[in-house]
Amino acid sequence: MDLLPTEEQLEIIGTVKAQLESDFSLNDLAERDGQDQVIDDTLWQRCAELGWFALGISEEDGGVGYSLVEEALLFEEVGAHATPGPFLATVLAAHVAADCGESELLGQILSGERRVALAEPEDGSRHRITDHGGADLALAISGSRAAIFDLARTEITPELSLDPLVPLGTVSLDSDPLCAVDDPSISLRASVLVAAELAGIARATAEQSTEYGKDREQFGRPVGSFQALKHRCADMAVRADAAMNLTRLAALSVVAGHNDAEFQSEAARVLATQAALENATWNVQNHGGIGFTWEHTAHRYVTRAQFRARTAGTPHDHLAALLGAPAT
Amino acid sequence: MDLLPTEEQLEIIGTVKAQLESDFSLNDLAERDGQDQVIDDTLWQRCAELGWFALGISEEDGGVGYSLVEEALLFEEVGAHATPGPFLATVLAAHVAADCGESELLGQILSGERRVALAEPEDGSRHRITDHGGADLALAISGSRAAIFDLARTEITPELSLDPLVPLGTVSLDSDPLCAVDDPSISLRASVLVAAELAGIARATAEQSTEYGKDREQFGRPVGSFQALKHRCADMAVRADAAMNLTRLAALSVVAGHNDAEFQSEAARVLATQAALENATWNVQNHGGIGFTWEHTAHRYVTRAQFRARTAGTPHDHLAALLGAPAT
Amino acid sequence: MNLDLTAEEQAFRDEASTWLAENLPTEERPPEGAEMRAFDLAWQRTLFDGGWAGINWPVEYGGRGLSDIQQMIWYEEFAKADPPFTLNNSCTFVGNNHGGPTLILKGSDEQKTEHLPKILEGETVWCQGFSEPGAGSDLASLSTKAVVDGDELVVTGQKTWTSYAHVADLQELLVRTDPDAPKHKGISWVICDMRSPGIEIREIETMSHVTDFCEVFYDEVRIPLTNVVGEINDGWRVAMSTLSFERGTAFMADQVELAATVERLISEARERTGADGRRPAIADEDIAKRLSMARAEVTALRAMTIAGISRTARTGVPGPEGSMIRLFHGELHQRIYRLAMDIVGTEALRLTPVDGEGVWTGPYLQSFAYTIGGGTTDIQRNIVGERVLGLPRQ
Amino acid sequence: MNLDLTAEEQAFRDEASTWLAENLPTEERPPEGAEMRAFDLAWQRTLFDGGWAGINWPVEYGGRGLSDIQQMIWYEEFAKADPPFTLNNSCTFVGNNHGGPTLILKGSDEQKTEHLPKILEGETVWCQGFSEPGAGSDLASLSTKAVVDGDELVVTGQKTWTSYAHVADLQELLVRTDPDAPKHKGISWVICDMRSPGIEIREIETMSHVTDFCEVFYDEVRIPLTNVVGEINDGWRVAMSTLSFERGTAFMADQVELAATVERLISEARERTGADGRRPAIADEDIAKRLSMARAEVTALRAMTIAGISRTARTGVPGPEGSMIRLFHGELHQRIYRLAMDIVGTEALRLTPVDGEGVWTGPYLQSFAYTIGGGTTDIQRNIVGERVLGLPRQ
Repeated sequence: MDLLPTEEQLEIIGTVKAQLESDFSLNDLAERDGQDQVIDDTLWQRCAELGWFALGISEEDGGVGYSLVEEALLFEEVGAHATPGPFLATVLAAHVAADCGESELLGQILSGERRVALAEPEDGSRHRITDHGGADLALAISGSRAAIFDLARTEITPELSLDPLVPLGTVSLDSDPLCAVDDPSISLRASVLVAAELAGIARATAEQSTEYGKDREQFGRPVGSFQALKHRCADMAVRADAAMNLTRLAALSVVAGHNDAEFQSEAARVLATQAALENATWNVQNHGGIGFTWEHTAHRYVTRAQFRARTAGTPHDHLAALLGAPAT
Repeated sequence: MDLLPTEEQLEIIGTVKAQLESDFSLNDLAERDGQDQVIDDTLWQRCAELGWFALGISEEDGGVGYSLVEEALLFEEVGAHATPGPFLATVLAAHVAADCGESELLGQILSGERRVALAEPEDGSRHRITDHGGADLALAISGSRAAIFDLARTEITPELSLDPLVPLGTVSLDSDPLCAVDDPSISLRASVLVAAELAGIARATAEQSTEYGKDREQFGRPVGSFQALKHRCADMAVRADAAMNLTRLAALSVVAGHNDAEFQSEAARVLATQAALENATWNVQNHGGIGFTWEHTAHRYVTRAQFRARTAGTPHDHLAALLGAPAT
Repeated sequence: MNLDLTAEEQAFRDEASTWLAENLPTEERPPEGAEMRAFDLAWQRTLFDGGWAGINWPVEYGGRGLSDIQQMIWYEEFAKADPPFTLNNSCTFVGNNHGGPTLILKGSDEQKTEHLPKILEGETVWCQGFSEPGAGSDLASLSTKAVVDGDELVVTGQKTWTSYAHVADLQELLVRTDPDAPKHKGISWVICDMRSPGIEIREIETMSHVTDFCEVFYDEVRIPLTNVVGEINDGWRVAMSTLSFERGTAFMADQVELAATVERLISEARERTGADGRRPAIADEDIAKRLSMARAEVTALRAMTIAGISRTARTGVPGPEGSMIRLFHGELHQRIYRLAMDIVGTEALRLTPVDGEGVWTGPYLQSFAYTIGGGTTDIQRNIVGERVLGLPRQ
Repeated sequence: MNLDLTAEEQAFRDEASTWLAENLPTEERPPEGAEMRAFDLAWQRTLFDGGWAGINWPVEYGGRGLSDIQQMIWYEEFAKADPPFTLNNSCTFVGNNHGGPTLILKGSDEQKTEHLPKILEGETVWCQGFSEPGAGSDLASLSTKAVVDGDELVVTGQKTWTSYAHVADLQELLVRTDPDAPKHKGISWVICDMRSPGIEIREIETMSHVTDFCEVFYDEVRIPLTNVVGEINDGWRVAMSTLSFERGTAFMADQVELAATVERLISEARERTGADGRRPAIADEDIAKRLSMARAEVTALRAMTIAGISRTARTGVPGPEGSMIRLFHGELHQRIYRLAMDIVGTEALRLTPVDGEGVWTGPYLQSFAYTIGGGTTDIQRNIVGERVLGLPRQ
């Protein structure tokens, strides 16, 4: 039993981090605020080449052959860097395509040729859709059913998004899906990956506040020497650590097929949601005026956390699911 | 419009305070922990002589002729000194007796000759009874109905109480009441007086923590110079101030017969409950080890707040009533 | 202790209610630029003509010389009138609530005569020049310097968080006039003409998409010495004397509006389907309890405000207790908009404007400012701990 | 990263489960005095005979030399066995988790040989003598003095918060042996025989009606110099080295038990009528959400504990991250019992014992200790902020 990443996993994390910091810097991406397509094709292609969409797909299906654990480590970094883009729907859709035996579709997704937006059922066939810029497919999950739709002849009604790097709209998905599965492991995977992204947000905001506490001086000393900020940073670190370790535990439990996999995944999702929202909110406060500016990245984590809290289910759903799940 | 006590009201407060500090010191009363009768007859008699039970009863009914406002000021001090005893039931019963025109009974209550315990309906005729030591009457309030029962031939089953100065038991009140009224002003009055007692607890615990912060030294300086404690004291002061001022506003609104009297009273009750529980809890924490000892008075406020939170209705009831009350 | 309105106060309330019904603009406030300025000044002029400008300003300076209670009554009637804009969200705020009151307290006769009428009549827009990038919470460490040269001050430096600088005529500006004195002793409070040569203004966009805030850069800006308010090097005391008024009544309008917001949110929760997709949002006890608590809290805010007014009526000057109201209000405001985010469900992801009817996500983003602007909650807690409770300084 | 148990760990789990089913006492633990001591020591002896004492102590000192994971497995199996008492609520706690481990790390061979077997075999009760009335959070400012006189120390002063002093044989005692040195440099860690002349013990009653805590007064108590553990005047380092173990595994049992408590509370909320008198308590979404969150949090506590064990397995020594677990656990423990007070309705006013099945109010009162004992949460937050995050000291 061990909850720390292996050498190999540390290497994956390192590569992902380096890539996100160089190619997905928020300062650069800020130029695309409010645009339909935030991640251009070249950048998306590069992610595909790095195997990010294929991490948890078996080698025989053309994947890298790792598991949900490594996918979760990727998503932790995606969250930590507030990286926008249809990562979640793409990774999940790859698993759906693999489940369905749709190898051509799977290949197109893994290669970055076709992008997948996320559609959340709102009312009948009406869905809230996100990250649809550049996407020709949409993944819709409802309970244990997951389906991939072709967006080709579908009209999307765009809406103003709380998060300018997460394009938002509504769409009616009336046509037959390209493929569909009834498999609870997809929603379990979604819970863990969203939890990982939220845990990453919790971690990055804790770190951002701590760094600010070391650097910024007021009243002749670093503001992090004042107990008010120091104690808030401590609380943020605890929240992040709890969310991160629980998410990793959940990923391991799902991979091992343990009885408590659902319990652990829902627990991770619930805890990471709260940790991300709390930490992102405090992070703005800790930065004072500068944290309230558009230019600073603090607000990115707030709006992203609000989105992810409502991605692949609502906080209410997950709290209820956790309370209903058998403990072991 | 003015929310500060008048000279006359300040004098009442001063007298009450002096009396509570000399005769009702918690250190003395601690000797009666767990006993059936906590306040002896002499002491009760003295309260009667000071007119405490008669403050809000009209002069023509043999009272002092003040109003609920002055009663609330009395109860604020009762809360602040964690004074035990059947004050609430006695004061309310006096109003019930006056409403019923039971002048003999009223006289006996005002003179301290007959004491009134508080009975809270639990299930049918079964009631939770408190402060029954030395009481020969019980007041039961249910909705807008308030009734006084004779305890003479009634058997009380004693129970271990969370608060050793608040005797607790169960009783069946099957007989006909001595008198009963259907008058929503009684429960309104109860809400305000309980809110006042809770606001007093919030205030006293804020003050106790602040004093400790000034006196206690650690690491070579007063602990109140550390932001962690200083900021908690500030929060406690805000909670206490909010609860106190809102309760006074509610008392005035009830006395003036304003449309928002119910709204204000329930708001005061809800807010004071939270303020008392929070402040009493933090007060223990702020005192560290010493606050956890039986000898220190900090725990008295915790258990009293837990009792008062469930006196004359539960937190759940009052939150629901407040949300349902018309705003103006 | 009493809740009675005097006959005069009651008449004032009726008069305000009637006037507002007849004179409140029905159009929304333009969100930016010259139209916004024109709208705000026109409304100020309408107020002045109706006798509602400077309600608690002394009569000798064009005010009505009425009580803080009447000021509060005005805010309450304004909120009741269901206005299409919020009262404090105006470029006339600093003139009415800060610059003006400071001149009344500390200005020379000439300064008063020149500036006060124009504030009330809606002719000038004032802005504040206090905060600096290096002096946020620690305001007194400001470094924008002013050197005396003949009968002028020559100012060089930078200010930030200056609301409405881009549409302002005048600025209340804190500058360091004695670099060698202890930090609180070398500051002066001056009136700066925003059209002076050497001033450059850059808008700051906030996380709530508001661009009313600016950075202001000063490159050898010349300001006549006659524009110093109070004594030179005594600017800290001048600023503090008005900050206590800011804590006293300036934010009363926000508090009154917040109570109306809670009632709107309760309606929203009754009408909107909740997170379970089956019942109204308010049927969820968690939501219901939080709404109920919010109701209690905004009501307590009103009680604290009345208590503050009662105290000021006795002492003449608002005490440091005003910081308790600021602290309580700022955090409560945030809690209420966070609750709104939980009530509106996935609507929480759709961006709305900051101001207006039935909008929640814009104001949610804006609510982050309420525990930062005008002194962070950390600073407010220090003030409460030290100045109200008497706890020792760090 | 893996959740696999080795074959040995799996066997250990099965063995523990079987043994507990057969050997766990069914009677409740006597709440005080000599009966309590006898019960605790008998259980320790039973553990020793069964091979369950000193699970992660080195084999050479009578332990089993197993891993922290196995230690955790043992706690988990213990909690699952539905025991009539909690594991850490024992007068053998200090010997097993603090005095013993300190001797293992820093004691002389004689000290180890004399004391370690008696701890494991259930022959001696140890208590802690660290806190003083004037030195609570600021432990290093302790003033109980010890003067060298020949080959003895002569100790005079007072300790407080000494659990089980009244039934203890030995004490780990921190004394000031050099009053002139800086406060961390003049302290020694000594083994004190609690039957020495000059010791007076007075029980302290707590707000939770527990009388296990004592004040201990020392009036020229003579302790052989051979009882000093580590170097004289180096006691602070000796104490710190074991405090890190305290943060590491000593409270793991509490954490495991807390998870079981949450499950019991969920059952309670399903079975008990809620505050509205009509539905089960759990039908109230506010209660349901808080229970759900509590479930997530105790599960996170387990994840953090496993991560801590993984880290220690690599470095050999528990890091300061253990303070994060302490902090999280203490506040979580309190939140859970406060939630219990809201679930049990008016039962919240009926006092129950601190320990046992289906009791809530006694443990609620006891829960106040969890953010005070062993360093308040303020101190824990300082440690996390400074030693884990590297924020500057005040």
